[in-house]
Amino acid sequence: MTKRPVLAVCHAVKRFGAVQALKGVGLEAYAGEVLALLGDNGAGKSTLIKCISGVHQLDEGEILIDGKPAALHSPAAARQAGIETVYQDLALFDNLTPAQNFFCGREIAYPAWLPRGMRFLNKAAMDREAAGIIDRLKVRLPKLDAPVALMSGGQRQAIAVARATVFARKIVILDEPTAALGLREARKVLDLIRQLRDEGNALILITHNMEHVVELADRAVVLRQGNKVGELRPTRQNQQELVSMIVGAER
Amino acid sequence: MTKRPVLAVCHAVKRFGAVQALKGVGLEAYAGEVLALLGDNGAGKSTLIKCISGVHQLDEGEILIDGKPAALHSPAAARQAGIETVYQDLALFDNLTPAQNFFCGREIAYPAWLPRGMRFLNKAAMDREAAGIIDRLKVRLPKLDAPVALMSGGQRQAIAVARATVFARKIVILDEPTAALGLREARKVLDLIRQLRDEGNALILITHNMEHVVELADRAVVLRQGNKVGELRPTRQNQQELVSMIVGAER
Amino acid sequence: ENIKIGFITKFPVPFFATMEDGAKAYAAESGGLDIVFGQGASATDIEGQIALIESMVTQGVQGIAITPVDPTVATTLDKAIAQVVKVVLMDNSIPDWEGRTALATTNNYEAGRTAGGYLKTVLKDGDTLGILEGVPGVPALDERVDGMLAELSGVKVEIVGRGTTNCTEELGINVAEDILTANPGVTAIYSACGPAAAGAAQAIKNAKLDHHVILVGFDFCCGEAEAMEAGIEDASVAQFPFNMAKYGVEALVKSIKGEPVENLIDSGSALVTKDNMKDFM
Amino acid sequence: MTDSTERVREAKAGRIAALDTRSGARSVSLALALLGFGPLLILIALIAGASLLTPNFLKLGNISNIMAQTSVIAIVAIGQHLVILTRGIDLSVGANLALATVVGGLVFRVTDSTVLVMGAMLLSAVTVGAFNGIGYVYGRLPHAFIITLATLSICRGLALQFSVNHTTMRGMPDGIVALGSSEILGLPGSFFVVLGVAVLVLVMTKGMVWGRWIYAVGGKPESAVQMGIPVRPVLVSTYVLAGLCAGIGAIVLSARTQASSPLYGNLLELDTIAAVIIGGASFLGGRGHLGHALIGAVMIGVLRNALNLMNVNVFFQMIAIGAIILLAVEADVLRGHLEARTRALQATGAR
Amino acid sequence: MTDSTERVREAKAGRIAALDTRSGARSVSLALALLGFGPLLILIALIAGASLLTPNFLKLGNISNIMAQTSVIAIVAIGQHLVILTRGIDLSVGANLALATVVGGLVFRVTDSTVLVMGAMLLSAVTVGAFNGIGYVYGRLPHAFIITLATLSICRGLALQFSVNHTTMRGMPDGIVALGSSEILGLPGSFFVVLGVAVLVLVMTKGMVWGRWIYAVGGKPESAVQMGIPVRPVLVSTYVLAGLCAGIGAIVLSARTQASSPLYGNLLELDTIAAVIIGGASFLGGRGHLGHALIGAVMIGVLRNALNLMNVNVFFQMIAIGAIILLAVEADVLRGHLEARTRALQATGAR
Ligand SMILES: Nc1ncnc2c1ncn2[C@@H]1O[C@H](COP(=O)(O)OP(=O)(O)OP(=O)(O)O)[C@@H](O)[C@H]1O
Ligand SMILES: Nc1ncnc2c1ncn2[C@@H]1O[C@H](COP(=O)(O)OP(=O)(O)OP(=O)(O)O)[C@@H](O)[C@H]1O
Ligand SMILES: [Mg+2]
Ligand SMILES: [Mg+2]
Repeated sequence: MTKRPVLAVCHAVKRFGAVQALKGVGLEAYAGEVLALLGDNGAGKSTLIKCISGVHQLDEGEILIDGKPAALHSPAAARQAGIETVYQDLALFDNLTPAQNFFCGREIAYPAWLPRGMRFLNKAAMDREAAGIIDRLKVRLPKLDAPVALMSGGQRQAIAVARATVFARKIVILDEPTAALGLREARKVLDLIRQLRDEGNALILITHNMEHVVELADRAVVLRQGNKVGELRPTRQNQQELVSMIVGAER
Repeated sequence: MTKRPVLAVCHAVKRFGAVQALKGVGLEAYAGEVLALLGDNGAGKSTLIKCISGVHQLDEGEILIDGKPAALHSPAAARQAGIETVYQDLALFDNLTPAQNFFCGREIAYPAWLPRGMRFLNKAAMDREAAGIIDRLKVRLPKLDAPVALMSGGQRQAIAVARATVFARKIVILDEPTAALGLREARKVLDLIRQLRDEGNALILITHNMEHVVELADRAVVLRQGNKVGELRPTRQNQQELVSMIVGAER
Repeated sequence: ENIKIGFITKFPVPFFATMEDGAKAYAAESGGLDIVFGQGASATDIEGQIALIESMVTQGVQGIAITPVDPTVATTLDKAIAQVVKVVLMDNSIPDWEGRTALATTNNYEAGRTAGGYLKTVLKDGDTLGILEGVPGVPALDERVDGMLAELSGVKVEIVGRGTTNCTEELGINVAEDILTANPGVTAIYSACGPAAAGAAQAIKNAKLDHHVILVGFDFCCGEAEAMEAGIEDASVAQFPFNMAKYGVEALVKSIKGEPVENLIDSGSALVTKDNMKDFM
Repeated sequence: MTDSTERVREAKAGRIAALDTRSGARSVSLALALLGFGPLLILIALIAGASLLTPNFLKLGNISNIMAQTSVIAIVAIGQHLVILTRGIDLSVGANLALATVVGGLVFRVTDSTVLVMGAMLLSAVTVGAFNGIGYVYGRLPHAFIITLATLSICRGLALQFSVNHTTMRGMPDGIVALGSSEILGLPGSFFVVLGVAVLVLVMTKGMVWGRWIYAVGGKPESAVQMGIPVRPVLVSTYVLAGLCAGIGAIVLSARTQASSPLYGNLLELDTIAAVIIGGASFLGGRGHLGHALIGAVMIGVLRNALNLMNVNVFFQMIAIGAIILLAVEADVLRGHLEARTRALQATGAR
Repeated sequence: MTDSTERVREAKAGRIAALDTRSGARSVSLALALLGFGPLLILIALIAGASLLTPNFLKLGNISNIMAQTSVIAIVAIGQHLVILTRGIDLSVGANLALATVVGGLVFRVTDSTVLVMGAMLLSAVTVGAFNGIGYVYGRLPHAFIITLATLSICRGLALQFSVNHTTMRGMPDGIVALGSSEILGLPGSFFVVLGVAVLVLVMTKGMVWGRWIYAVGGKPESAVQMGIPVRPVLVSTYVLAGLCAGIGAIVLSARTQASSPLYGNLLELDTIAAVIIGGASFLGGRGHLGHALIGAVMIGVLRNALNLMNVNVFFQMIAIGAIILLAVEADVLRGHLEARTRALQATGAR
């Protein structure tokens, strides 16, 4: 832990009206590591990562990237800062095809000297790349030119995960990326996470699957009702400890 | 297997334009049993159960309930016939509260002699019952009177599962009911499934979680690309066989 | 071979229906005349009337008699004239446009003065007047107000309210009510169109001011007769649409035949009061 | 980062908050109560402005005028509200109303029975509503916009075609005339008609199963199908009720004018939609309060009345109406934000 | 239930299908190609009907008339299409167009420079569009309906206020007059303006990043925010372009009439929205083709022209326009279903 964290969140507080979703949470993510973010339903995991990815703004607290306070006023700013996110609700465009979804907001287009919106789409390049990526994830899609509204739950999730991993530069956040995936597809995503880690990215993984946590995570942070209740290095041995941390002493 | 199946599907074929999602699938479900419906992403699981629950109509084939051909022209008809479903997309109303979601389409209302739509809502009774059900599932909801749009992924799923289980009468279909649930909540749902089974319901469970299958399912049917590729009684021993059936011989 | 002409009016109200009757009557009298009728949808349906003119030309008419809804149609009429189609205007003119063969009209400004003349006889210095305007931007309707005000200029009358009614009864009643509320002692109300006058009569009746407010309308249509019968409306200005159409079509046919016609034909207007109203019904 | 340090910190924050908001707390809840009034607050501001600017505004006679002038928009807006709740739109309400008055007027030529004339008006309006609903739903049209635009055109055409001389027909049976001139407690009879319809619809939407279904269908039609809600009948019913409201509006307008006309209700569709949207409903369905829609209708009425009273010139009236409606909606948006802010503040203070 | 038995069964089914659809297969693909024409098919049917019923319909002069009559609706519908793609609506287009012509007319009183007059018209229209967009987006209004309704009222008021004598002003600079009377290959100049605008917008929406963003914002605004798309500028840009289209429409209309009037563009908002919706777009955003919207505009134009040529009386025209538009949309719905059916049939045959 002598390395400097790529991402540090300090005393994050977030309120929605009278509901306090985060009550002062802190965490650090390091390059080349997978950080698991755990907690019961409604613990505040998604809220926390939405604050990091610029969807919500913190009411109190601070987010540091590479040690410097970062102003993540919008998802665009967060993406600019190198934060790539797979949202729990997938954030897909139902009316667009998988390839169009992939590159939405980051189209391959030319000429470079024009402002971004004015550039011309290079559709062939995007279709080609998209096909390659989908192939790598071993997802079977019925048709590549149909809107994603018609795809199965798992197909949709695979598309969302693939999109984020392609553009990974520094920090990748995955909010329950394997929830709807089949066995093989889930395995592929785990492989991908490993690969992204090895490429030097800092990963934050939200999941309810303890197997995956033990297999992949270098550290785990546990939230409960908006509070951070623990942090440890998950192993087969302390898996039970982790579970009771998540679930809480009561019950 | 001398019992008569509560639900039987014969040679189910379903096409979406040029995509053939089901290519002649058959299955049977028995009272007091849990049937696992397995398969990769896009295998056709959700399509099959949507045909059973009246959302889609089969292009070919037949559905029998209690041995008699059933005309499931609409979800309303299927519900009438005793089929209760948790959809993969949850089918929640984002603008309604949890209690309103629970009873939507089956409101507690009086007086009984009026046509259904004209009856007066018994809001107190519905709120009371809803609170009880949510309590039983051990889900923490921030506020009971907020619309579900604002709830976390797991909270939403818990509401959808709770809704279906309350009204179970004969056949309960659950499409990946624990995908977004935390450890404790998932366990509660498994308990609930067991309880529904013991009450004499026929259950169809779609899941990608092999642990749950082995733990709960009396039989498992495996789909691959719209075909039924196998059926067996899952145990710890044949778990590997099941997995390779799902994933396919290739690879 | 019959002469074929087009006859285009503004929008569906009895006034223009009466004009169509006049045209039909002329055709029946004179014989050898086919008339193709057309009508716009509303008081502001400029594009609709342009399309009508164009399709008349497509159908090969030799002349068009038209009540132009707006000066704008002049350009399209020019195109028609270029295809040797004669044009006679009815009801209102197109200012600064030289293309017409003739204009058959009530002089709205003069008719407005007729109304003003009546008001002059019943109003005195210090009295107040509310005005219900027609459709904003339609010159013929504006002239009715301008003419009335010009004739009234000698008397020091205060204008206490001016509202637009789009020539509808609904807005007529609303605006009149509001004028009566803001100025409970208002002496007189003048309406530039018939339906709005009928609405004003209703408002006056509802306010139980039947014999306190002088109401002067225009057109003598759409319920004004009943209001006058009941003693709520005091005067109105009637036009003669039947004659207007007859004179217009007559001039058009003459000019198609190559005969000379008068450029301006006044079909007249008249003051209607309870005494002479029977003559106008 | 243990629980105890956390608690100490919180306690401190709480004490400080308590110190400097002890008296503030009360004003916060007061502000909240005020802001919670919603669009009514904006309406009150509008009325206050109007009565400052023109002395006659608050006279009883004028208030009664406003009520009579607004009642048609308000009643028809109630129906429009139901349709918009289900993601629909009804452009035909104005023409439907006109046709209903014409039908009523024609029946009056034959009989002067109040019941028969009223019945004919309602029947005509409901038939048009049913045509809209059934055509939209069972014709599987992508949106109600087209069919209601078509019926707008058709109704207006029929009304013009069938009214005697294609124009206003005077006269209504005594019962209807009486409604127009009736006053109870100094308020016009039409006010009580609005009140009655509003209460009825409120009970139906908030208290009855059918109302819950309307919200469900508007919130997510696919889910409504999956939950076995009779989506198609529910949709049709909203158009039928929108038609019924147009019919009641027709009666109220005929009572006021003692006449029927094919030109009535011009642009009423825009006024009613504006009222509903000013009231905070959304074209995406499932959101909106009936009360707010009524407030929206009254806002439009108050505005027109006040401008007339102030003798503002016609052109400037158009500009002012546009600008003030815009300001009113924007003010309500800001009010909503302020309310959320204040609520969070209160929650923090209470902690 | 092994793979091999499956295959045998499939082969059998295939052979049977092949036997009785050998010749059928070709007619199926023909039907599919025909149905794939989409709304164009309905338009062609409409034109065929019109030319059978009235001999003058297909004359070159008349076709040129239709083009000129339709061009304004078509151009403004292009802008409306963009706005509706993002779930919005622009009710102000007609009043905006009127105000632009009046501004142009006023500038013409001062100078007869074609460039300056055109520039003034476009500037006025774009300013109104920008006001709509910025007000809606940065005023955080719930829907564009209210603000564009407000600008409708404001623009109409301003146009009436500022036009000389509150009415039509005749005269336009030579360049604009020339556009109105120009003909190329027997077709009116305005047709080529429509063509130009359509091609440009088509390239922008289908070929440029910005167009992709429009579809994304319309499809799911929340996702668009999350994906870092500049949602607000995109939204504003659609209103600005809708304004620009209204401005171009103003030039074309002024060229045709050689005048400017505060009354122009009455109910143009309904015509253009109808065109867009007839073209298959949805108020829920993200769906719709520009080409179809243009077809919708032409449908409306053809219908009005044909009814005029047939000398149908106004009342009946209203009824007929409503009924035929409804039938056209319903026919397209049925066509769509038939296409899906046929496609499935073809897939089965091909298997
Ligand atoms: N309405 C539809 N239109 C077109 N294609 C569809 C439609 N619904 C499903 N499909 C296609 O049918 C196939 C089967 O989908 P289905 O949703 O049944 O898969 P699934 O087994 O439930 O997968 P998952 O585990 O990912 O949920 C997929 O290829 C999907 O894209
Ligand atoms: N926009 C919002 N408005 C109001 N409350 C919200 C909002 N978003 C989240 N919440 C509430 O904040 C709490 C934390 O939600 P969050 O989505 O962060 O949970 P989570 O840990 O991601 O749960 P899950 O595992 O179920 O996804 C929940 O109680 C939720 O209802
Ligand atoms: Mg979450
Ligand atoms: Mg599925």
